[in-house]
Parts: sequence; C-alpha cells; structure tokens
Amino acid sequence: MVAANRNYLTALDAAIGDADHGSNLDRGFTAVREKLAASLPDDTGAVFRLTGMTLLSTVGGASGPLYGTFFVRMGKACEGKAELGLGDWSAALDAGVEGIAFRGHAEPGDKTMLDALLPAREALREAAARGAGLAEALAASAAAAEEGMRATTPLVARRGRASYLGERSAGHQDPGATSAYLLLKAAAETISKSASGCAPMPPAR
Amino acid sequence: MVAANRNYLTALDAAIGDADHGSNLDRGFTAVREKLAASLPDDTGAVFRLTGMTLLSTVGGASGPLYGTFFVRMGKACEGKAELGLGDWSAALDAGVEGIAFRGHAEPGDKTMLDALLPAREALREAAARGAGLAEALAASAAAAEEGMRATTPLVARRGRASYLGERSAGHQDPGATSAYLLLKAAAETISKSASGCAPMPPAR
Amino acid sequence: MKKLINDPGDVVDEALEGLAAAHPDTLRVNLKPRYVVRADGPIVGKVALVSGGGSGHEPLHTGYVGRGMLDAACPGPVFTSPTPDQMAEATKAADGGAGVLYIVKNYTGDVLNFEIATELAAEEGIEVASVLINDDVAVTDSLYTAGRRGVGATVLAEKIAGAAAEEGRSLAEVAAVARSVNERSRSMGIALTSCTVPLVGRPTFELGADEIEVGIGIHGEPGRRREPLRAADEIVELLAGPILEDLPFEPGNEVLAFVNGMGATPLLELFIVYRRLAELLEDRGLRVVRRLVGSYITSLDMAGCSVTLLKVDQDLLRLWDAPVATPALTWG
Amino acid sequence: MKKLINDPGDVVDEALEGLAAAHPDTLRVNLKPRYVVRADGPIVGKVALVSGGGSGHEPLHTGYVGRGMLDAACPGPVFTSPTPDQMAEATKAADGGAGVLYIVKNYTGDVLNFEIATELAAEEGIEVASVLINDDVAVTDSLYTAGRRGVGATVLAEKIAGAAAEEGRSLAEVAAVARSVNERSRSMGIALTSCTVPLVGRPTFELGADEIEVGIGIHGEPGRRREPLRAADEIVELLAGPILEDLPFEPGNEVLAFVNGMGATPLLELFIVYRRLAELLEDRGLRVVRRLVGSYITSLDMAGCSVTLLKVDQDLLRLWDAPVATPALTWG
Ligand SMILES: Nc1ncnc2c1ncn2[C@@H]1O[C@H](COP(=O)(O)OP(=O)(O)O)[C@@H](O)[C@H]1O
Ligand SMILES: Nc1ncnc2c1ncn2[C@@H]1O[C@H](COP(=O)(O)OP(=O)(O)O)[C@@H](O)[C@H]1O
Ligand SMILES: [Mg+2]
Ligand SMILES: [Mg+2]
Ligand SMILES: [Mg+2]
Ligand SMILES: [Mg+2]
Repeated sequence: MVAANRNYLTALDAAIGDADHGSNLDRGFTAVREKLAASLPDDTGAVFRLTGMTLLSTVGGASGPLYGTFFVRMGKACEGKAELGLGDWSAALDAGVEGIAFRGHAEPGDKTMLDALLPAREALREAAARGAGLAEALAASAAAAEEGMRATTPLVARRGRASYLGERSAGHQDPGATSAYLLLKAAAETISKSASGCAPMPPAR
Repeated sequence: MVAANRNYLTALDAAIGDADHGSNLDRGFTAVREKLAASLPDDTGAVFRLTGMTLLSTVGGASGPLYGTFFVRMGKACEGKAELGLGDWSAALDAGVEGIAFRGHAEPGDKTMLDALLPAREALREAAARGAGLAEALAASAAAAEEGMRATTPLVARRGRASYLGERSAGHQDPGATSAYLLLKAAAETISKSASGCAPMPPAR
Repeated sequence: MKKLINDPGDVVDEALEGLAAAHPDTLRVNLKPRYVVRADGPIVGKVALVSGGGSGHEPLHTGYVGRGMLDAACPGPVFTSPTPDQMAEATKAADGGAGVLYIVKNYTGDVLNFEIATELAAEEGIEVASVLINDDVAVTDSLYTAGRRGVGATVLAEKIAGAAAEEGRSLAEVAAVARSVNERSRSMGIALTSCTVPLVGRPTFELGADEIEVGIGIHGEPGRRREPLRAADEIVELLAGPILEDLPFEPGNEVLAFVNGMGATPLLELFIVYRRLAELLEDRGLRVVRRLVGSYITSLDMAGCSVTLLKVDQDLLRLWDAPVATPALTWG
Repeated sequence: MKKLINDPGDVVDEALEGLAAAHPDTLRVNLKPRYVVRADGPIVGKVALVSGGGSGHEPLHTGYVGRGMLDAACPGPVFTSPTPDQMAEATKAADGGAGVLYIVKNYTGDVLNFEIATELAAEEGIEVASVLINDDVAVTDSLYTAGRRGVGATVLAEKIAGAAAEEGRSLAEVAAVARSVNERSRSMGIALTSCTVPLVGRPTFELGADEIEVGIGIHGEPGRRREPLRAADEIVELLAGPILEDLPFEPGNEVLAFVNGMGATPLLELFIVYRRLAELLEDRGLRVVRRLVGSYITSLDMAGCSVTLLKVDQDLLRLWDAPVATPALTWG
C-alpha cells in the first residue's frame, strides 16, 4: 500500500512540505514487513507494538514518532489478544489517535493526519454503538478518514512543516492525512477479504 | 568597432575559449578612447604607444599583453612622426606583428591572431613594393587579414586557451584573428574616409 | 537530475563514509544506526553536545563534530529527521558523565524524535537538556502553530555552546549559553532555485527565470511568497529589514553577521551579499564585530542565501573566538 | 541568469569589497589597481608569495592571502588574467626585501601578464622568481602548444610554498618547493553543468540532461570530450585513471588526495566522490596521508568536481601541516 503510493505521498509533501513523506513511510513499512516476515507474533498487541517500534526507529521526520506512537499505543490496547473484535478495534484506534494527539499537540483543523484519524475513530465508535459488523465498521471508518483527508485541502496548516507556508498551505491536501486514510483503507480491505475480521494490520505493501 | 562587435567576439570565444574576448577588448579600447579624448598627442608614435600601454594595463588575458605589445612596438616604429605614409605603416605593422610573435611564441597556423596579422603585413609590404596608394594598400591588408581569419576555422589550435580543446577546436573561427581583422578593417576605413591617409589608429569604437 | 551520486538511496551512507575517510583524525562514523562522534571522545567530565537532523544541510551537523563544537551528530535521511534510537546511541557514545545537551532545530520531526530520545536517555540514567533553535523570522510566530524554524543560528549555537562545554561549564550553563544565542539571533533566507531531493529526482518546486522564493527554510519548502528577481543589494534589504525589526537590533548593538550560501551559490556572490549587508548594518548604527561568510547550513543544491544576525555580548564573543577544530569550522 | 549580483560589470569590485569587509583582520583590498595583501604585511625578511588570475575561481586566490600562504593576490576580471600594473603594485606592496615568488597558472594570459610584471619588478630592483603550475592531465602536453593548464595543484602549491616562505627559506628554496609540488601533482575535472559569465548572461556551453563534459578547466571552457552522465563512482574512475598513469603514481606512494567542487556542487556530493577515490587509491596500493575536500578552486556556478593527487615527501608533508590563517584555509 505504502510502496504503491510512495510517489503520490511525496508529491503531496513536495507541495507544502519537503518531498519525503512517501519515502519516509516506504522505508518504515518495508522494515516492518521484513520484521514481521521474520517472525510474526501470535499476539495482535505484539504485532502492533513491533510495528510501532520499527516505525520509530526507521521513519524519522514528524510522521515517524507520530505513527510510531500510534502503533505502540494500539499495541498496548490489544495486549494479549490473538483476535480483535470491533470493540477491540475501536479501543485500539482510540488509544492510537490519542497517542498522536499527545505527541504532536495538534488540534482538529490544524491540517494534519489527525484530521483524517479523528473522524475515522468517531465512525468506528458509532458503528460499534449501532452493532455493525467489523468489515462494515472499518469501511465506514476508512470512508470517514477519506472525507477528513479531503477536508484538509482548504485548511491553513498550523502544525508541521506546512505551517511555515502560512496562507500558501491552503489548497493542498495534507500528506499525513492522506497516508492515514490509506492505512485505514488497507486495514478495511484486508479485514473484508479475510471475511470474519481479526487479522492484525497487514504487513503493509 | 570593438564595442559594436563585443558580443560577436565573445560568442566566438565562448565556442573555443572562455567567453571574454569581446569584453576584454571593449574594456581596453574604451579606456584608450578616454585617454586619447583627454589629450591626443601630435606624434603618431606617441598615440600608438599610449594605446599599447593602456591596453596592457586594462585588458589582461592573452590579448592584453599581445595587443599591448603590438601597439607599443608600432609606436616605437613611428616615433616622432606626425603623419604616416605607406612605408611607415608597413614598417609599423612589421614591428607590431613581430612584437606579438616575440611575446606569444606562436607560429603560423597555430590558430591565433597571428594568422590574420601575418598575411596582412605581407599584403601591405607587397602593396608598398608595387607603389599602391595608402588607402588601397590598407584595404588590401584588411582583405588579407579577413582571408587569414577565415582560414583559422579548420585549424586545430596550438596556442592559447583553444589549444586545450585539441581536435574539438577545429571548425571554429579564432576570436583573436577576428578582432585583428576588425582592427585592420577599421584602420583601412578610417584612412579611406580621411582620403589622403595619415590619421593614426582611430580612437576605436 | 544531475548529481555526483550513485544510487539515490545510498547518498547519506556513502557521504558519511566519505566524511569518515576524509577526516579520520577528527571524527568516527557509525552507520547502523547512523551517528558521528569525535575521534577523541567521549571527553570525561565535559558536557557533551549532540545535535542532528535531516541530511542535505552539509556541513551541518556532521561537519561540526570536533573539539570545541559537537561531540556527536545524528544524520537522518535527506531532509528527514533522524530517529530516537540513533540519538540514544549517539548520546551514550558522547556522554562523558557531565550530562548531554541536545541542540534541536525547531521542526516537528526533530522535536518529536529528540523528545523520545530524551525519554530513552533518562532510562539509561543520562542527564539530558534540550535547547530549541527557532531563529527564522520568515515564519509568523504563534503559540498555536509549530512556530519558527531553526536555521542559521544553529551553526552559531553549536560553535558557541561547544566552546562553553569545552571550558568545563555545567550542563545548565551550557544550555543557557545555547539558549541565549538562539534568543539573540534572527535569520531569513531566499532561494534563486529549488533543490532536488535525490530520491525524488525532480526539483521540489518550480521557479520562473525571473522569480525568487522569499522566506525559505532549509528543506526545499517553498517560502512565504514569490517575488520578482532583483539585484543582490535589494535582496539584502529584503532580508535585513525583518531581521532587524524582529529582535529588534538597535543602534550601538554589537553583532555577528553571518551570510550563508544555500549550497549551489558560489563564494563570489556571497561576498557581494556581505558587502551590502555590512554597509546597511553600519548605516543603521550597528557595530559588526564578527563575520562568517560561506555555505554552512545548506539545502542540497539550492541556489540562494540566508542572513543571520546575532547580538553578541562579551561572553558570547569570547566563546565564538575560542579554538575550534572540526571539518567545517577551524580556528584558534 | 540567476545570480546574487548587482550590475554584472561590478561583480569583481563588489566581491572584493565584501571580502575586505568580511576579513578585516586578515587582509586589505586595493581597488585601483586591484590587489589583495596581508593585513600584517609586508613581512620584512620573508620571501613574498604573489599569485593572481581571473576572478570566478573563489576562494582562489584572494581567499588564500594570509599568514602561511599568499602575501598578495591580483584578481582580474571574471576569467581574465590580471594586468601587469596590478601585479607590479602588488609586488611592491608585498615585497619584504627577500624577493618575490610568482605562482602562475599556465594560461597564456596569466603567463604573458606575469612575464611583463617580472620585467617591471626588475626595473624596480625587486628580485622575482616564477613557478608555473600545469597539472591538468586532460590536456595533451607538447612543446609546441600552450601546454597543460594549472588547476588544483595551485591551491596545494600556494599552501606548501607559503609555509616554506613562512619558515624563512630563500627565494630559490621556496621556488623549488612550489616547483616540486607542481611536478608531483596531477589533476583532472568534469562538469555536470556549464557556468554563466556575468557579463555574458548565458551559459558558456550547453550540456544535455544526460551529458557531462570530461576534462574541463576552470574557465567554463568546454572539456576534451562529452560523455554520458554516469554514477559518481564511475566518474571517479574516469578521473583517477589518467591521473594515476600520468605521473605515474605507484603502489606504496604517499599521497595527498584533493577532491574539489567546481562552485555549485554541494559538500554532500563531494564526500560521495571522496569515498570512492579513497577506496580506489587504497586498492591501487597508494597510501592517502592527507586529504582536502571542498570547493577550493572553482568556476563560478559550474556543477562538477576535479580530483588532484600530490605525491608527498616528508618535507612537503610537514609544510602542508604547518599553520595557515587565511579566509579559506585555516589550521594549526
Ligand atoms: N504536530 C503534528 N501532529 C500531527 N500530525 C503532524 C504534526 N506535524 C506534522 N504532522 C503530519 O506529518 C506529516 C508530514 O510527515 P513527514 O513528511 O513524514 O515528516 P516531515 O514533515 O518531518 O518531513 C504532515 O502532513 C502532517 O499530517
Ligand atoms: N600565444 C599566442 N600568440 C598569439 N595569439 C594568441 C596566443 N594565445 C592566444 N592568442 C590569441 O588570443 C585570443 C584570446 O584572447 P582573450 O580571449 O582576450 O584571452 P584569454 O584567452 O586569456 O581569455 C585567441 O583567440 C588568440 O587569437
Ligand atoms: Mg515531509
Ligand atoms: Mg578568452
Ligand atoms: Mg522531512
Ligand atoms: Mg580569459
């Protein structure tokens, strides 16, 4: 997923950042794939934690600590669970998103990955509340992320590198919101394929 | 003359040299014009000498010492003469050309200004020998220089900056041979205008 | 893309190998994870200075490792801040038992990664302090944004705090010196051309033949605005104005004036820039007591320049003059 | 043309004014005629080193004026050698009574103008010796041509002969040292892009996106041939081959390896070049005992690099290590 969208993410980052978001995440998720291929833990929490630690030590930039923290916190929320139900997914996403907010101090509307992730976690909560199926819930969550991602375009950035552009950052879609949507979409698609939910985040491609 | 051809000479020098022949000579002859405008000596020899000394101290590069020596030697040959007849012109050109050969150690066919100047001085000698008029003689001399200049095109340079190009210098006309022709042409035209010869090298334009 | 490189993905490691080979007496390079340390370190009893950031700003930071300046530097990928594990390793390698000062340019990535590194160092029982550099007046400052970028003042802070550490000052004192350099410095830059990130292969932004980007950082980010190309003297005025107003610098102030090249701008042009800057500062009644002209904090192959002014005091001046022996700054 | 300049005709004078303003403790600049001298000169009883050449090669030569290197430098217009009157004035200003050594790069213009300056100095009763630098292996050497160009070895000769003069050696001895540096040095360069002469306003030559010029000099002259762009490692092999063969350098030789940037090439790339060079020299059994990596003799805003090797001996090595304090080279 990330490798396929490397140039797209980098092009978005070239417009309002420093043209590295795609290669940053590609480097990180390639390392994650290798780590998980070498030994895939049974525990979903351990998979998320390993993903997070690997991103932390390979991505760098703003997105490294943010996505690193995201997965580490998700891992903590899923500790000891071999399979995840919708409630687990929702709790994990809550924990992950709060991790990003804690690390990055961004507010909604600052034109960051949070602007895709916050609506996504709301959608997942709602779906859980109305008793939706896991695949359907994750799809709804990805759809909300997509909407949030698109809504970043007119915003003036207040966090990250794009904030240096001031008004000129408006009119461009945020790269981090875009990668967040792509990750959630990949999760939704994987779960929908594996039918009855529960596979951990796929070794991203 | 030089100012008008500055870009032309520089373009020739860009092809096989360092793109400065035009600005070098323009700088020099502008200074000469100012010096002569301030006080024009009666003595033709003094005019040539002042021209040479001014070129020496303002042109630099290869052409500065070469044209500087050229005019200083011409000045010596014309010392004390208020007017120059054809014999004087011929002797002066001989002295100037020998000065360039002495300073630069170039041989005929090395693709330098000498390749325009040597035929020019031959033509002047011949014209003097057959008793031609001054204006006609100078015109013949300029024509010979032009032919010599054109003949530099196929040559492989053995002196000056163009020699670093080796075989690649062939196919380009030598900038110094070109400026030498332009100077002789300007002399011929001035003399032909002032009808009965004798004006010293015009404050070049 | 025309660059003297091999595989674009190998640029950082290969340049580090070249740096190590070129300066064996001054520094040592570690590749996994990436960090550069003083060849004669760690210096027992001395506060260690550690910095780092994305690559592509050379000589910053790796070229400032050596006596009187940094004890370690952590280079990230091109324009991407390094990771906490690199920083943690570098911290351990540089630590001489008197504490470690992180000099962090204010970019979200650098800040967050150094923040995590600080947590890791604490787990190892190493005392760490951090100083944030944010001297770029092109960025509107506000509590609610990422704030100003760290640019030219980074070089000055690393030199001056490095000298303070070399003198044997305590961690708190060295941190105070670095903080003071940052507080008394202001910078602004312009670009004549974009730079090209090796892994991208195309210029990050396109500038017309008659345009400049005003208020650029050091990562090929577009600047605050685009303006028509103009004479060097006017560009200096464009940069000096906001800098002088911001601190503000006032008549009688003694300053260090720093004209920096962005990577592809030759020295000849930087001296033309410095000429007007010196003249302008004198006209404003400032006293330029120290100067630095050259390409010290760059943005790959970007053409352009930045101006940094530091209002010095006697202590900062003495520390600036103190001996330094690194690949990129050497004197005394 | 995008440059940080004002009127293209003022480039040289304005850069000199900037240089003077930036290095008031090291040097003094005279504009009519143009020359740069040590601020503390003339040094009575010391052989004076004077060099010069066209501008556009900064820091060469003006940036090498100072203790342990040049006593004076004469900058000409861009890429045009200076005139004899400048050299004569500089010679008088630098002369400390022990004679003056001219270090002359082998270009017809430089040679002829220094020749006339030598005649002028003789009239003033100043003893002058000249050493010609002609280290560029890209040019076929022959008795019947202008011969090889002086490039990278100029920097090494100025540093090393400067140290010999500083030690108090005689004019003949200092000249012998400079000559020895030249005889033991070989260089070759390539360009990724042309440069643009300010008064011309267009690139001197046009290179395709996938082409390099091989065997360039330092005046934007086209090189010996055009070749396809290739990886940095292969470019190093292209340059090192002819250099090694020419002297020849042989297994066991101790060398100083110098990777030079042409003006617009960032340090990151130069270290990638140096990495392969160091590897290659080691493979050939040479011992690299000293290194210099940076933009020390440039061609305006040309991107590219040159490689210079100097086969050192104990005396040259000691002189290389001796203290130097100039704007562009400082150590010890
Ligand atoms: N403080 C922050 N909180 C949340 N997300 C942020 C923050 N700062 C930046 N980001 C996100 O990080 C993305 C940029 O990541 P990346 O390009 O990998 O790092 P860098 O900006 O260091 O080059 C932005 O598009 C934005 O979504
Ligand atoms: N040794 C020489 N003898 C005679 N003419 C020479 C010699 N070397 C160079 N020239 C002439 O000088 C011209 C170049 O002059 P110019 O461009 O002003 O100087 P430079 O080569 O120093 O830039 C050449 O075209 C050639 O005609
Ligand atoms: Mg980025
Ligand atoms: Mg020329
Ligand atoms: Mg980045
Ligand atoms: Mg020239």
